[in-house]
Amino acid sequence: MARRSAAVVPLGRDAPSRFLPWIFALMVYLAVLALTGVLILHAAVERWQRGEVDTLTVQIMPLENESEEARMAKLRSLLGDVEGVSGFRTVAQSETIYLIERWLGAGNVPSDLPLPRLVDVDIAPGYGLDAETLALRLQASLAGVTVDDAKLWLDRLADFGRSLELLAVAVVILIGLATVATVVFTTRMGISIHRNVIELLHLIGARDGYVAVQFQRQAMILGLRGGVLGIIFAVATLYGLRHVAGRLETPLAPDIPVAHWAWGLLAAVPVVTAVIAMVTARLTALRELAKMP
Amino acid sequence: MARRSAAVVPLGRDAPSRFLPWIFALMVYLAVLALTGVLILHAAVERWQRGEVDTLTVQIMPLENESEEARMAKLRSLLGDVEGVSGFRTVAQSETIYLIERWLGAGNVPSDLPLPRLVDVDIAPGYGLDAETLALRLQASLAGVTVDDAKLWLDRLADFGRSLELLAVAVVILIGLATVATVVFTTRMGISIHRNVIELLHLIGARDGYVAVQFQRQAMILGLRGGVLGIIFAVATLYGLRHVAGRLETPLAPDIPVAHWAWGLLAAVPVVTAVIAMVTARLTALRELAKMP
Amino acid sequence: MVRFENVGMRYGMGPEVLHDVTFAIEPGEFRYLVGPSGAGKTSLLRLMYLAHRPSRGLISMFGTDVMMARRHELVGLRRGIGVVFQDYRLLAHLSALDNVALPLRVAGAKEEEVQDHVSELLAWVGLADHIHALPDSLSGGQKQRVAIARAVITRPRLLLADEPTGNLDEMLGQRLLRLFEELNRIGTTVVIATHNQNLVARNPHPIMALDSGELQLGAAMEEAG
Amino acid sequence: MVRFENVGMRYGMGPEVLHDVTFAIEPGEFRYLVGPSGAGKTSLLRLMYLAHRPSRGLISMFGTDVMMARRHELVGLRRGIGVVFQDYRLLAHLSALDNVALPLRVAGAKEEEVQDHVSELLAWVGLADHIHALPDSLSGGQKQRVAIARAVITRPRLLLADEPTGNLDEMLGQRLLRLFEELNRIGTTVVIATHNQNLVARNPHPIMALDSGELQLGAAMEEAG
Ligand SMILES: Nc1ncnc2c1ncn2[C@@H]1O[C@H](COP(=O)(O)OP(=O)(O)OP(=O)(O)O)[C@@H](O)[C@H]1O
Ligand SMILES: Nc1ncnc2c1ncn2[C@@H]1O[C@H](COP(=O)(O)OP(=O)(O)OP(=O)(O)O)[C@@H](O)[C@H]1O
Ligand SMILES: [Mg+2]
Ligand SMILES: [Mg+2]
Repeated sequence: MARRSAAVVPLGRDAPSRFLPWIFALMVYLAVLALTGVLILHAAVERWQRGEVDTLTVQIMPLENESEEARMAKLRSLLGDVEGVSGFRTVAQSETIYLIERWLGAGNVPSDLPLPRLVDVDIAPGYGLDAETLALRLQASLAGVTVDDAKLWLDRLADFGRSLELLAVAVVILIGLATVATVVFTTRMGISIHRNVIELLHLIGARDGYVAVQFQRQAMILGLRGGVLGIIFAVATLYGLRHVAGRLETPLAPDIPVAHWAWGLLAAVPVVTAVIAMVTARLTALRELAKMP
Repeated sequence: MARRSAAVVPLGRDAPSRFLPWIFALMVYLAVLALTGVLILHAAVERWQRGEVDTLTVQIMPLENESEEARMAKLRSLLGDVEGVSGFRTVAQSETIYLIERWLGAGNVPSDLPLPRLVDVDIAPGYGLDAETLALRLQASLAGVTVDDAKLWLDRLADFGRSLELLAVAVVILIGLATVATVVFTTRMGISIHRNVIELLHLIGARDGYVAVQFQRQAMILGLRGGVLGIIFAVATLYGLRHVAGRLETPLAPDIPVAHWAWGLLAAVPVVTAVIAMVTARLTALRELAKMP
Repeated sequence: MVRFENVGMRYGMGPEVLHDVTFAIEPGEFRYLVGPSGAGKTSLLRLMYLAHRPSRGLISMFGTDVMMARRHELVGLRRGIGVVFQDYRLLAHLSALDNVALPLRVAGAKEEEVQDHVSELLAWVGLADHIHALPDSLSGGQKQRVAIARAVITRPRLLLADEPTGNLDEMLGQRLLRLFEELNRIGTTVVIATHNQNLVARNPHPIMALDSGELQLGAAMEEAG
Repeated sequence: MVRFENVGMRYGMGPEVLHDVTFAIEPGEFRYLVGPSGAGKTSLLRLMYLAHRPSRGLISMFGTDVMMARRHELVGLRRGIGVVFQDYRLLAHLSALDNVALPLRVAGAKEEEVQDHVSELLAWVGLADHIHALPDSLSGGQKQRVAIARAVITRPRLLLADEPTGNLDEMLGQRLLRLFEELNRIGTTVVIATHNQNLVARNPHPIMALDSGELQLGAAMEEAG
């Protein structure tokens, strides 16, 4: 006859507390989504601040003695060789005029103004190609080339992103607190259902520590189970959202793959849940016990 | 001797289910925060799309025969009269040159290029003052004035905002579902603690409807109580965040006061919680009853 | 009143705990149900108070075949039955008064009548000082008396009491048995499952004896007073 | 073994339910505790099994003053006391075996011994077929026997049984009383609160009588066999 169970405590074994891991899972799910959101936003802001974007504008200044067409051809072949350039598009001269009119006023661009030729370059992520690097590469072979990294509006965007990030961090902290509170509340609720168990164990001569250990062990298992469930759902959702985000083709949204330590942070969430559930269970059980002589 | 209680059902009256409103409150709190976030983002994106910002740039084109200084003085006095203008700052000519160099390349701005004078105008919110209106007002009294609304990068920002909004809506839906799931789970948990009550009522000849009504009424009260608590905390938090956001002085963050219907939507949240708790309680009680002959 | 024919009963997928039980109780009868612990007394009562369906056989209560009855008809039948559960089943969050008032309130009785009626009955069973006490603050015998009061408050047509004196002293047991006999006199059919041989000896009534889930009809009728 | 001096007890802010209770029980004694329902029998036992503190007076158990004892000392005292609770207090999620094994496991007994020991005892109280049953699937009397088995499994120095035969038939009641007497013979001090006059009459032992929270010492000692 095998020993059937070491668990003298019904936390998670009876109908009411079988809901606990699901509630934990939901909260972990939300916390992970929120945390990921902040990590993504943070990564985006960092990229914006570093001026890492996915389009740069290359300008070729008109030089005397050199054919513009030849220099454009040279530029195209150079760009084809640069690692990290995924494509480029020559901007029509009329569009260039429109861009300058923003500063000089419509119709105020003198026809003899030496206009640059503009080429929009698409940058593949992951190569760390920024305006400065690209400029250096191109200037080595071609004179009169500058690279504009849209610094001005990127700066404003980064500013905005930073404010947004601050708010988002506040929200993540609130969700984190809510998760902690929910885990604490539901664990306490779970245990208060089993007050009779605590009392009986106490009366038959169980030490406070023994009783607390029984509850905290069960709560830890529930917390871990809920946390892992939550993480699984969260990762599934993130993949879903990434798919949606990918289809939006916004030039500013960064890719979801975040730093490795960030994934580690996410993986820590169920552990944190388990620890909170465990500590709550222990304290709740001990508080119940303290009421008994 | 007064009748002590109509409630034959202990939902919310005994220790375990006294936690229920708090759990509801937490979820409502999160849902409201998330919903508000989306509403704010939505409002921001709308403003960006309409080109409603809090700074506009007024350009005065150099005109022959007219003193630039006199026209600038005129502009300043005009701006002082426009409702919705909260302040302005004349941009130094060196800064203007820097701005144009972005397009022509450093050192490529001919010294005889007729440069406009730029004035950054701060727009107070709530007056609906946009680039077009301001331009019309100014042009009536002053020739050669244009107003730049930074359309270009606002458009890109709005694009980004729209993508962000889509993701945020997805997240709000997920939080909403999580809230619903939590309310359903915890209500069922609360009722499954009281299975014995259901059975006893059944055995002494209570109709299924009578039993269900007792539970659903209690659950509705708990849901409403939790929802209202959650809303109160959420509004308090929003005021806190607004305070923080106000201190960030980001030119792009919109004000928190959202449309009136949006506040109505927020107020509906506790009602929804109450209804979900009520329906869950009813269905759970009826399912328990259905198991009994 | 109550008619069982070849009734078998099992819990879930378990073994049969009652086999081929056949008997009839006429209106106005007063019967004891005796038998060793685990014989099936509570199970038989569960069938009678419609908490469980038989696995086979026919049960008719107040002339209604319970297997054929529709759900709302069962509600009517249950309201005619008062039950003292072996484990009392008091609601822990309700006072003694509210517990006893429950069957009246469930049946939609007027609140004014409820209060006085219930207080009076509680006083009669010796709980005048404990009317507002919660079950957890009552002694074992006090809880049992609340359970008994709840079973009789509606003057049911059929009273089923499962070991109603297990936690009562001799005197109180006698007093409550007189209450049952009083109810019986004014029309209530009574079935009491009990181990208390003193009680049976002092207040003789016909006996149904169960053993290992089988009704020992012969023995029972002999022993009957 | 057990010494009470002028002990008073109240629940919370309520009235005193025990007044000036003074008595002593020597090691190896076997006593009945009798008295009408609500007299305070369970309350007195609660003091003895250290579930409650007296509001005044002195209680010493196994020579230790319980008011002065530190928490870990109380644990030791409790392990020497076996209790049959009036309402059994079985853990609903544990089988009969696990319920009975609980005091052994809590005290850190070896698992191999636990299983055999517990199964044997359960068989002895007539529950060989119900070793793995959960309490909810046991009859009233079967639950009571599990509760009794749990109280005696550790061969406690002091056994406190609160109405241990309320749901048992005469024969089983006698059998379990013999178990208590057996334990008593090998050294366990026994106190049984009961209403069962037959039991007391057939198995005479000294009686402590409680009424309205007061010990009727004179009457008790007279009646004692
Ligand atoms: N809910 C249940 N699930 C499974 N088996 C059960 C259940 N309730 C009772 N039994 C079993 O059915 C048999 C009869 O039980 P029942 O409660 O009817 O006995 P009883 O005559 O009332 O005994 P007692 O005098 O001890 O109360 C017992 O063997 C018991 O173990
Ligand atoms: N938890 C409690 N809170 C408040 N009062 C209580 C509590 N438990 C018991 N009492 C009261 O204390 C008195 C004595 O109760 P106790 O349970 O000791 O009686 P008893 O002798 O065991 O009776 P019985 O034979 O009915 O079990 C009773 O009046 C009871 O109402
Ligand atoms: Mg029974
Ligand atoms: Mg008692």
